[in-house]
Amino acid sequence: MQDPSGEHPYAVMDFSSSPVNRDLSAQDKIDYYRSMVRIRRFEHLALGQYQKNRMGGFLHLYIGQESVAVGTVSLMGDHDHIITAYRDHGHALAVGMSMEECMAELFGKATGCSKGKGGSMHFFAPDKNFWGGHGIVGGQTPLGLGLGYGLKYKDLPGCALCFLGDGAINQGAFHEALNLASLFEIPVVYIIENNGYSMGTSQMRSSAYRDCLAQRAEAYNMAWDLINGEDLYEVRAKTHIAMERARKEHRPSLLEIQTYRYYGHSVADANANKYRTPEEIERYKTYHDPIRLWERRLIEEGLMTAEEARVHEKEATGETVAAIKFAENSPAPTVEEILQDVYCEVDEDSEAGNTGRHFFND
Amino acid sequence: MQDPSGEHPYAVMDFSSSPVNRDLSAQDKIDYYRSMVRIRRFEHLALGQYQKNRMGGFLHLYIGQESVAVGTVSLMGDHDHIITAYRDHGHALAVGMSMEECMAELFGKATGCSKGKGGSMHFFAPDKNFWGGHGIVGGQTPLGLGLGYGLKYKDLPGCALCFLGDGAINQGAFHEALNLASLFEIPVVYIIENNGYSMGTSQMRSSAYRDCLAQRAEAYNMAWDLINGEDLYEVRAKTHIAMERARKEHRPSLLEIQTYRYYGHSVADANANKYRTPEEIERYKTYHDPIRLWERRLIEEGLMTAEEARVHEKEATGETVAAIKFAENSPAPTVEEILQDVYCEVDEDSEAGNTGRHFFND
Amino acid sequence: MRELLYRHALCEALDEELARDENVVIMGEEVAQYNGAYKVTEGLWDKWGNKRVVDTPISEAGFIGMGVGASMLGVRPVMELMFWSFHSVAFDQLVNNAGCMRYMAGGLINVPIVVRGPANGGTNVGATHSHCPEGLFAAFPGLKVCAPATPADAKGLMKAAIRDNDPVFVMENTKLYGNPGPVPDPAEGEHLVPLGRADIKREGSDITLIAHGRSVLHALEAAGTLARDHGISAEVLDLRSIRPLDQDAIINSVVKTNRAVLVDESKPFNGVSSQIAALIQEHAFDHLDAPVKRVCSMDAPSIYSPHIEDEQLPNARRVVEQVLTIA
Amino acid sequence: MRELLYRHALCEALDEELARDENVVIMGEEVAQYNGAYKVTEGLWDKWGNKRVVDTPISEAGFIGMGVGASMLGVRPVMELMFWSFHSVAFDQLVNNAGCMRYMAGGLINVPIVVRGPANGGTNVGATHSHCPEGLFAAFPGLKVCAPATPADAKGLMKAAIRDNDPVFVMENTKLYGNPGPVPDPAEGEHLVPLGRADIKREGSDITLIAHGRSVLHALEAAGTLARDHGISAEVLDLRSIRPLDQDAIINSVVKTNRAVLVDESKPFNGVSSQIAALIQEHAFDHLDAPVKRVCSMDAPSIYSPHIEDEQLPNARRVVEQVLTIA
Ligand SMILES: Cc1ncc(C[n+]2csc(CCOP(=O)(O)OP(=O)(O)O)c2C)c(N)n1
Ligand SMILES: Cc1ncc(C[n+]2csc(CCOP(=O)(O)OP(=O)(O)O)c2C)c(N)n1
Ligand SMILES: [Mg+2]
Ligand SMILES: [Mg+2]
Repeated sequence: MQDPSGEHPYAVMDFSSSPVNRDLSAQDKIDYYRSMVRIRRFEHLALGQYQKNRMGGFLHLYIGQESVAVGTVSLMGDHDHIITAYRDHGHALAVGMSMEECMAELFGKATGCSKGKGGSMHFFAPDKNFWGGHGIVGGQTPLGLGLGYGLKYKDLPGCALCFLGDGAINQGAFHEALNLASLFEIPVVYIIENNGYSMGTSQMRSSAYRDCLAQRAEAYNMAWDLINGEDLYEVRAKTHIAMERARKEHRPSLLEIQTYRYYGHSVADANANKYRTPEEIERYKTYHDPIRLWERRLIEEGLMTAEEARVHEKEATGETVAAIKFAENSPAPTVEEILQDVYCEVDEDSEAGNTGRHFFND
Repeated sequence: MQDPSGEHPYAVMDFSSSPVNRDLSAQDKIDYYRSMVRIRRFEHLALGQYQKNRMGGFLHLYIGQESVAVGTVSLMGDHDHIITAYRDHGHALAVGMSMEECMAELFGKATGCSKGKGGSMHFFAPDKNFWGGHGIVGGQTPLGLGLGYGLKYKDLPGCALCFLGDGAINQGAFHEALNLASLFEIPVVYIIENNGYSMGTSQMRSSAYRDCLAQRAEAYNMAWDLINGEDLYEVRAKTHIAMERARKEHRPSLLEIQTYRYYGHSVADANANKYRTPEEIERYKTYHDPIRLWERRLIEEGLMTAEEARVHEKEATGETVAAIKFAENSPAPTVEEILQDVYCEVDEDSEAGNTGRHFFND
Repeated sequence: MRELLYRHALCEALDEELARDENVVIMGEEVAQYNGAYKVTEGLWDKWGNKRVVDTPISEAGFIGMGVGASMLGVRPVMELMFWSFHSVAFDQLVNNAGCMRYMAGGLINVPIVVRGPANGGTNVGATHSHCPEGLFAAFPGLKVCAPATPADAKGLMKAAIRDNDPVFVMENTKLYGNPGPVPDPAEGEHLVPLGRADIKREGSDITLIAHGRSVLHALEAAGTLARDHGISAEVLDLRSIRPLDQDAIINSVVKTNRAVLVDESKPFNGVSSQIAALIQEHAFDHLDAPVKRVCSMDAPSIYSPHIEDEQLPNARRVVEQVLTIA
Repeated sequence: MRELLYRHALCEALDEELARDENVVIMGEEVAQYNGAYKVTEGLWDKWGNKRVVDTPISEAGFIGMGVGASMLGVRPVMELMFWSFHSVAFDQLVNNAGCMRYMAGGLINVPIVVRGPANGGTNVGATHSHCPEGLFAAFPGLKVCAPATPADAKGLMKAAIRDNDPVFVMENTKLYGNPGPVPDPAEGEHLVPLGRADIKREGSDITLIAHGRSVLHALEAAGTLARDHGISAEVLDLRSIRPLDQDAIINSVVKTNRAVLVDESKPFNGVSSQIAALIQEHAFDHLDAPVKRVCSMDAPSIYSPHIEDEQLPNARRVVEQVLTIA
């Protein structure tokens, strides 16, 4: 089913037989499907809860972009690390965080992954090599570099994946990070999730570039690639190459994965249908939805039936409903807890944590 | 007299008949010579004064780079503006600031261009379209953009020249400025004065790039050029093209002018002969000195004799000696003056300047 | 008097100044076509077009530095930080280029810019988005800082800020944007509130509550409770402007009441109220019957949880409690 | 005891910690091959090589953020800002990524980094290079800040900072680097000075002078003059650490002397001494016989002129003058 507008800017190749895809088991492929579906259901239902005022602040939905997190995270081994911006639910679930801890975090509960202290933009799971969830646009890009630096320093055979948006590329910190990555030969893969917009500003209105955003890597003598995000095979195939380059040669890359978000910038985005046409959104949903395309692929490959797909969806819904219940029933943080998790030494009740006044409340 | 090492990375072409050089009068060409010689003498003698403790802080000498300031500034018209970093004496003298006000500033005297408040790194002459003199590496690059923005906003037919060092290109603010310049079509010409080192760090150790630093402009779809700074004709010819592009088409450029500094990073640089070999410095002085090369050129063109050149040098020395005397005899700022020039409204004794407490001294 | 929302009062100020001076230009992320993330600039792009209302990329250091540079040539940029919290990525441009350049040039230059946007916690957006940097910037001589609490002050201070020939940082508040309040009609003349003049928002005789921004509302609410439940007459002094500071108004009030509680959404270490407390004890030492007390945000990065964030911030209950310890 | 220069005491601390913990890595501009702009890291690259002592490009946000990221994986970076003034281009990485990340992650992460470098005026390098940001950073819960005045404290605090599991910002001073002072011999055991403990540098009974960094030397000089010329016995309390703060030591001393003058190179609005003054008036109100007075830098961007810059800064004469107004 080809997009009749033909607007999609890149050619569609078949990456199913790429080295990293060739030997995937049926179960692997179905797991990717489930993983994407879980993200989408989680977010759809989270949106409903947001609208019922069960959470505060921002809710930046990842719906439409699921193949990016799932495809890239599926390539991670024990020594690979990941960090992203505030649109982080997809990455969190993809690395294996539970829906409970994620939903509870959205609800601002003490059982949340960040104890209700971080919220939607600040999911963390260091035990799963997931280092957040960061709200300052571009601010995480030197941190991602640092993860790669740490790996290399400790002689570990992994790499860091650092995600950012198309609007984030114009932050100074990112430029500094790219130069350092290339100069110091850091095993980091920067991944621009290009959904075409930074809030209400289109890529064209925010960035000067030649052919595509990732091409900026050339300025730093760095490898780059452009990826069609609607195809999980392609995401895996090309990201894998960059990760191997990082792991084996300590050479960084800049990838641009073209994708789309169906909802507004955040739920509070009142203009989501103004700066882009309803037709544009519909076209993506109809012709480029990564989950639907993957579903069709698996059906074509004879690995899954449409009925089985519905079952997976239902399971994801059930899991999310249970997570909502869990979040509802969890306790909120207490006032005392506001002052915890500020200083490690204080929390650990160490000598350093007990010397001098650390807090200045009245 | 060709550098026998052949290390110079660019071909030497003859730019004397370029459109902007073709019609230069003998007087123009001699003026450039005088201008370069004045800078060099000023700085040589300033160095002597620094060593006698007549001034404080840093003294970043421009010696070796004179053709850059003189060549580019010679192209400035009434509506063109200029801003640079802390190595700013050359630009200051080139735009027509007096040696007196410059030397007095170095001496920290109230008669200095900045009343002794700015020092070596902060020369300013807004009446000559010279906007400093800036100490934070890269910090001036968004300001230069703003000068271009202001020109375009006010529909004035000029451009902004914004200088920075080869080490400064790795600051985030510069990256943001380049993207904005290209995106907003700002009449600004960024000029990297590439003297090969940022303090003790060579270009190779601080920057990742493909062929040269200016090529980074491609990332922003911006025009760029590489210029042999030892040749004043080439500096003028190529910078002129970029300035015209800015003035007439509102398109920015990034130029890289290859040059060399003979002294340390600042006078306090104890390692100036460690991170580069004495041979390297000697080679530049012998084969690439922009003043000597220009002198030879003018002699070859029959416009000046060696004796006349010596006269110009002598005049420059005399002028500098007089400036030193002026600086010596000038008064230092008073304690009261410390609190002036903080707020415009206070200095102007306006109503706003008299409402509320502005200063919090005991 | 007609009522306006705080955000509309700000918008009216911008609109009037755009009309008055062709050098005024509004810039920032999403301020034009999107009408502003918090709708402060709503309608201005439609009315004034691309030249006067400019969308920027996410490059705070770049566009704020650009504004500073343009201001040297006479342009008067009014730049929005979508959150004042994003000062962190533009700090050098704000404190060095805006704050120090005039000085380093011996007064040859002035930088007539305004930087504006919301600076507050309380909206459950977490630590990086909830900074209150008014005290931080007021610490830099060369900068001016104000923080209006009401629609009328918001309009009047914004207009004064735009006309000021020095850099002025206007700290708005997302929790106030939707608040209504009386604002003088433009038909009755220009409404300007000078920087450096505090405002007694409620007269009282037993204690002075000193606040700025949204904390003024907490102070007023507390003053009501104190009068009603405790027979304590609290004066509420709204600083409005942090630098220049109306020190006379502060000292006069404390000399009258002999007691002060400072209400300040800053974190307590070097919040605005640290400086005010230091000033009061210095200049009204003999008039103080009790130590100056402070109600600040609890001293941790700002928590997300909507269940508890309001407890981290100053509120009327906490103000009353502090007052009762000394009155 | 053997004498070391302040800079060599720092270098010894770095060297010992490099030896103790293979995760310690020194990084910054010119720290390796150049031996440091102020020679604090002299010899370390020769001894420890490329892996442990790393030159960076001029990208403060980039390399400090890199250090923060690496610290999450157990590396312990000690990062030099050639001047602390350059915090302005790395502010987001310093206050949000170093300062808030642990909190936003609900305590799952800690950031054991040290950022160090000189933070002072007095060297005629102008406004942008002469910031004293210790009060500015101490305002952020999550960060720790110290400012040693002597070689022994410099070594001891640096070692404590490196071993601390939270981000610690060490504020050194170019005017102190060349000062000699006794430093315990490593042969006699580890020399550590805990953060959060002030030090009485001179005992006294009539007034307390509270200072940190180089201001301690001005306070000591003033105390000498006061004793000699005015018969006033001044106690000099060196804070050493700004956050955590040894509040007990401050209050105890003021309770004893009933008077305090704070000496602080910060600019006066929200300098460290603003917070100390606020604390003293709150916690020692009944013990104060006079207002707490402050001696800060004159409230303007830092002037260049070597003829006059020292007059902008605190000095012993100004301290004596302030003391005489209240003692
Ligand atoms: C430094 C900074 N500036 C502005 C913002 C406000 N903001 C948050 S997200 C966003 C748009 C980012 O767009 P993009 O990078 O494309 O990511 P996307 O939202 O599309 O995932 C903006 C302007 C911020 N959080 N941080
Ligand atoms: C943000 C910042 N970081 C570091 C410094 C210290 N510093 C001053 S000049 C300089 C080297 C700059 O080199 P380059 O840009 O090549 O200019 P050049 O000195 O060669 O003219 C450094 C590291 C500074 N002034 N500002
Ligand atoms: Mg986007
Ligand atoms: Mg250089």
